[in-house]
Amino acid sequence: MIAYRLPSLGADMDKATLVEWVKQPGDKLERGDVVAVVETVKGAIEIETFEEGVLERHVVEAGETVPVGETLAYISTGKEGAEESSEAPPPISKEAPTTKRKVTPAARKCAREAGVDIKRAPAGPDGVVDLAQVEAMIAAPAKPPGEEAGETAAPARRTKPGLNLAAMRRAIGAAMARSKREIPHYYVASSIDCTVLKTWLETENQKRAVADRLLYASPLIKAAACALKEAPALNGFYEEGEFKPSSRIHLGVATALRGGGLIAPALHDTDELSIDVCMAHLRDLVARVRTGRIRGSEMSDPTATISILGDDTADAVAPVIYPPQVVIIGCGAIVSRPWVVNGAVEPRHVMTVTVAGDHRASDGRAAARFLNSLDKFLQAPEAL
Amino acid sequence: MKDTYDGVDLTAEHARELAHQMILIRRFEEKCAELYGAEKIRGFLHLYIGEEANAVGVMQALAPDDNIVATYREHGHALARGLPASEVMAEMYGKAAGSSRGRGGSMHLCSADHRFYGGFAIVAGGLPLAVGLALADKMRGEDRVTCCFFGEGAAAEGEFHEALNLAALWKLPVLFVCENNGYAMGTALERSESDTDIHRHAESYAMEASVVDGMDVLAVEEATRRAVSKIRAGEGPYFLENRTYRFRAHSMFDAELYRAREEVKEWEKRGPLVQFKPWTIEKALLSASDYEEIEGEVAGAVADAVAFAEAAPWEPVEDLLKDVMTPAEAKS
Amino acid sequence: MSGVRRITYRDAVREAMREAMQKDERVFLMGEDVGRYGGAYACSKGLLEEFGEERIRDTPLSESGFTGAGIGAALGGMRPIVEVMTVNFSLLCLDQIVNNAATLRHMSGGQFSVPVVIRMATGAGRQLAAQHSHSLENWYAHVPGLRVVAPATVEDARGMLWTALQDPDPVIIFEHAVLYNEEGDVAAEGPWNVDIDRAAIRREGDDATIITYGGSLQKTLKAADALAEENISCDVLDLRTLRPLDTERILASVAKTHRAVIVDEGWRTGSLAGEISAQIMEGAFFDLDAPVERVCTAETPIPYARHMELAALPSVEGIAAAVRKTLRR
Amino acid sequence: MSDDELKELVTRALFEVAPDLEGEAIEPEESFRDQFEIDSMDLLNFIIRLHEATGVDIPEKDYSQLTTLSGCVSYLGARLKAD
Repeated sequence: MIAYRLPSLGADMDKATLVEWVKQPGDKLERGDVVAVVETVKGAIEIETFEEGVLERHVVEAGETVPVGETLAYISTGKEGAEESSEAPPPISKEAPTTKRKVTPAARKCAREAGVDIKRAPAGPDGVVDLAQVEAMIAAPAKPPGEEAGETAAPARRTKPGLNLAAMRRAIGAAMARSKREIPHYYVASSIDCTVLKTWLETENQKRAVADRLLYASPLIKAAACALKEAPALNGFYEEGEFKPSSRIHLGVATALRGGGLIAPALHDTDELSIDVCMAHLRDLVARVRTGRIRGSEMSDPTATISILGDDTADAVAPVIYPPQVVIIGCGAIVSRPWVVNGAVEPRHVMTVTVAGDHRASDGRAAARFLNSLDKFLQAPEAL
Repeated sequence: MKDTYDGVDLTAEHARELAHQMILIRRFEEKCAELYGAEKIRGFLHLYIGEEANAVGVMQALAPDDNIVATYREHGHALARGLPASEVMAEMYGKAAGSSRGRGGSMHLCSADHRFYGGFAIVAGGLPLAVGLALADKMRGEDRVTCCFFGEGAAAEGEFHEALNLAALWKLPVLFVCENNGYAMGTALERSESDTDIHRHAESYAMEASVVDGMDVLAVEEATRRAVSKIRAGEGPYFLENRTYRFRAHSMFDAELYRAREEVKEWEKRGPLVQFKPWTIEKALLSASDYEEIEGEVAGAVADAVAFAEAAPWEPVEDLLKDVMTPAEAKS
Repeated sequence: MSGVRRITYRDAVREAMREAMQKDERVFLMGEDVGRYGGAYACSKGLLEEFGEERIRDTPLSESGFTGAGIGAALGGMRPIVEVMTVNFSLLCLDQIVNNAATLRHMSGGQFSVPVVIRMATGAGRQLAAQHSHSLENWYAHVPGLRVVAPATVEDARGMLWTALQDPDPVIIFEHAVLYNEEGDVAAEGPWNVDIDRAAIRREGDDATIITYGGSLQKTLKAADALAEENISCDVLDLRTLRPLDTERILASVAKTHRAVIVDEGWRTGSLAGEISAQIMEGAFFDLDAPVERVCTAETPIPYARHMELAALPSVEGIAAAVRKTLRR
Repeated sequence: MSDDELKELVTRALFEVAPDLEGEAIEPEESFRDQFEIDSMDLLNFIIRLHEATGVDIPEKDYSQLTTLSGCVSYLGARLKAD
């Protein structure tokens, strides 16, 4: 018998409220099975078990709030040290298949793209970790729009999203205050001519069926990720008094929740994604944010964040950095502006991009370098 | 037919043997045509009906130890060489008791005991092989003749030229027997050969050649005996052109658009049995009742062969890869 | 929707040759028994009467001779269709095809062109035993300088010849012997010519990709039908061209389904299936969710007996089992 | 398809995109953006739903006509009659 404890899901997460038990006493557990849904400041998150066995009994009930590490339930694993359980452990067949664990390339790729740790994926009886296993582990993402929403993998788990908006607002407020207090923000902005981007997008979308059309956010995010590569001082975390640059780029996309509240889940290895894959992830991400179904892993490690105000909003935005990140990129609306082109003034579609940086980790020159390469990338959208 | 044939002992017993073999081939093949219709025999089936005198006549002049290389029209040659009718029929059925364990079928009858190296389905494919067999015998000092059968169609193949040249160049003990039945599948001889006198090809390799009436079994035996004695005397290869005719289609798929019915009728009048039977009766070698007796024996043999083939087992699928390569334990 | 006609594969081949000869006087047909006999598979029946002996040329049994002559005539400005009765006999003219037809353009520094089309029947399945049952498409698909196609449908049999004849380079067309009696639809009116560059998806599916060509297409589609009942949906990809392979489409399908089974009547070792499997490994490795499976002919000379021949050849059940294996079912 | 059926279809498509709006009354003349903070991504998902439900292919230049409930109903009604 072992205790199943509330796992930590993020650097600044100290407790959570149990929303719903997915596994009931007596249910069999496989490695990677989702056991419960908990409400955290960042939204409803599914927590899973890495032990195989049977769920004996719940300790914490729905609605209770418990700190990280608190025992939520007991699992009988049938392994040694199970002296409390009376009946004999199920006989483990002598020649337990010691098949070597084999992960298929497709499974590895899927895990990498979804930003989950492949080591957490359960292997099948033949020791093989394939696509199906990884996808099961990731928990069925909300069906892409157009399919019956009701048909998620486990109808029983379809609950009204347990988003407690008030708690959400409080949490964001606390984080912002801490960010403002501790992070010496500096701001560097520049206006970028997005006419090439807009025309490329229009011609591209004409060629595409409705379901494959692109929004400018997708090439913009990809361009930003590529620009971050050329400004490494902006991509990473500031922890225990020092800046730790990140070799990989997981760009968090600030996504507004209706009725207030802001989540910035990450697109993993954003610089390596094609625009189409980026768009697909974006749509999937937004759909899941709307339904409150966000994977634990996505919340925990964006290496930088971008906030896109979108059309008919405001010209510029200087957002607040999400600790422990060291940058947030604010993109204003694309508006028509007089613009000097080879000496003559003509109307161009212009967007104001503001880099809010953490002065402990970088300075204006790094931000300026970022803005210049972002501009460069946005002038050749087809190459992204 | 002539009155006498050099080197051929015209005894009643010999005449009976020739008659028996030709009738066996004829009835055996008629049965095959019937069994093909009943889908017992599948794939290709090339009948020898009309040409029986060639195989029977030539085999008489060969020793049991000589080598035989034949073509896909080989039932007559196999039976005349002594392969049991039951094993040949079982092979036609594809049974494991067949002469090639059911793997070769009608075109690839093989028997090591009879030094019958099989039918070859690629036209002229057997000729270089026969030259090789003769080369081995010559190098090992064996007093053996390799007899290679082929049709006049083979004369147009490159291998025909290359094989004849090698045999002549190295004076190898090969008897080339060209069964010229006038048609290479659907193409008449005059439409495929600039010079339709096939045996004259041999002159360009300084190889002795002669033509023989392929419808007269005794003439064939006579010519073969003369040729074989020259070969055994070390005079090098010999080329025999047997002028003959097949009464049936090239194979079971053939609508015979390429020849007229009358032509077939004409040749049937000169068929090997049509000539041999009255000749032997007139020479008082055989009587009409002898022929009835022979027909009875043959009918029994063919019926036994069919029964044997019907009852014989199929090869087990597990043996699919058996004998692709020589098994390890068999390697000396 | 213009009307369609239902004809046999054999009719399609004949119509294609007839149309080619009507449209281009440089085109002529040469091969064993193509004239009087009407073709070993009756594909040229009636052509001798229409076009005469000059353009429908019966040849002696001299494969190397007349194939070489066909290559020479192409070199000399004609557009010959050489019918080598079956791939089994083509071994006799392999030298002419590989050393002359495939090589001349390159070896002459681009001066000479060999616009010859060589048609061959291929494949086993009719109990013709080892020497008449070969499937050696991969030998020719190995040779740079050749284009190799395998029309698996009546429509392709009708449409590929004209395109092949326009090609300045030698094109080998493999017609599987079991297909001649197959019936299929072709457009009532022309033009009938089809491309010889792209593979075709004959059936859509997401769970696995089955790649095949020529005479194996029908048994592959039957396997896909059987699998559909176990709700396994397969992309069935008909290669159509064996050289050059339409690698792009192969990889696109495998990227979608993550699983690949290749059905090839050649012997497994050194097969076309081996080449395709390597290309998948090179181009779609990260999309593979299971090893690529190959369903090929057992490595033995084709036996005569029916049950042995069937055991040797790729079977519907063998294909289905291979797909299930990729799905670990 | 009648206007009522179209209205039902559009509403269902909207709630599928934004499940947290389920059951809210929709002001037919007011833009979705103002009523429900629908952003461009939601709008795209919404239009894909309309396309799949009605089969009408909606070019990008027509998006502006689909920002209100009544706009959608009249646009789709016209397009369905036309095709």
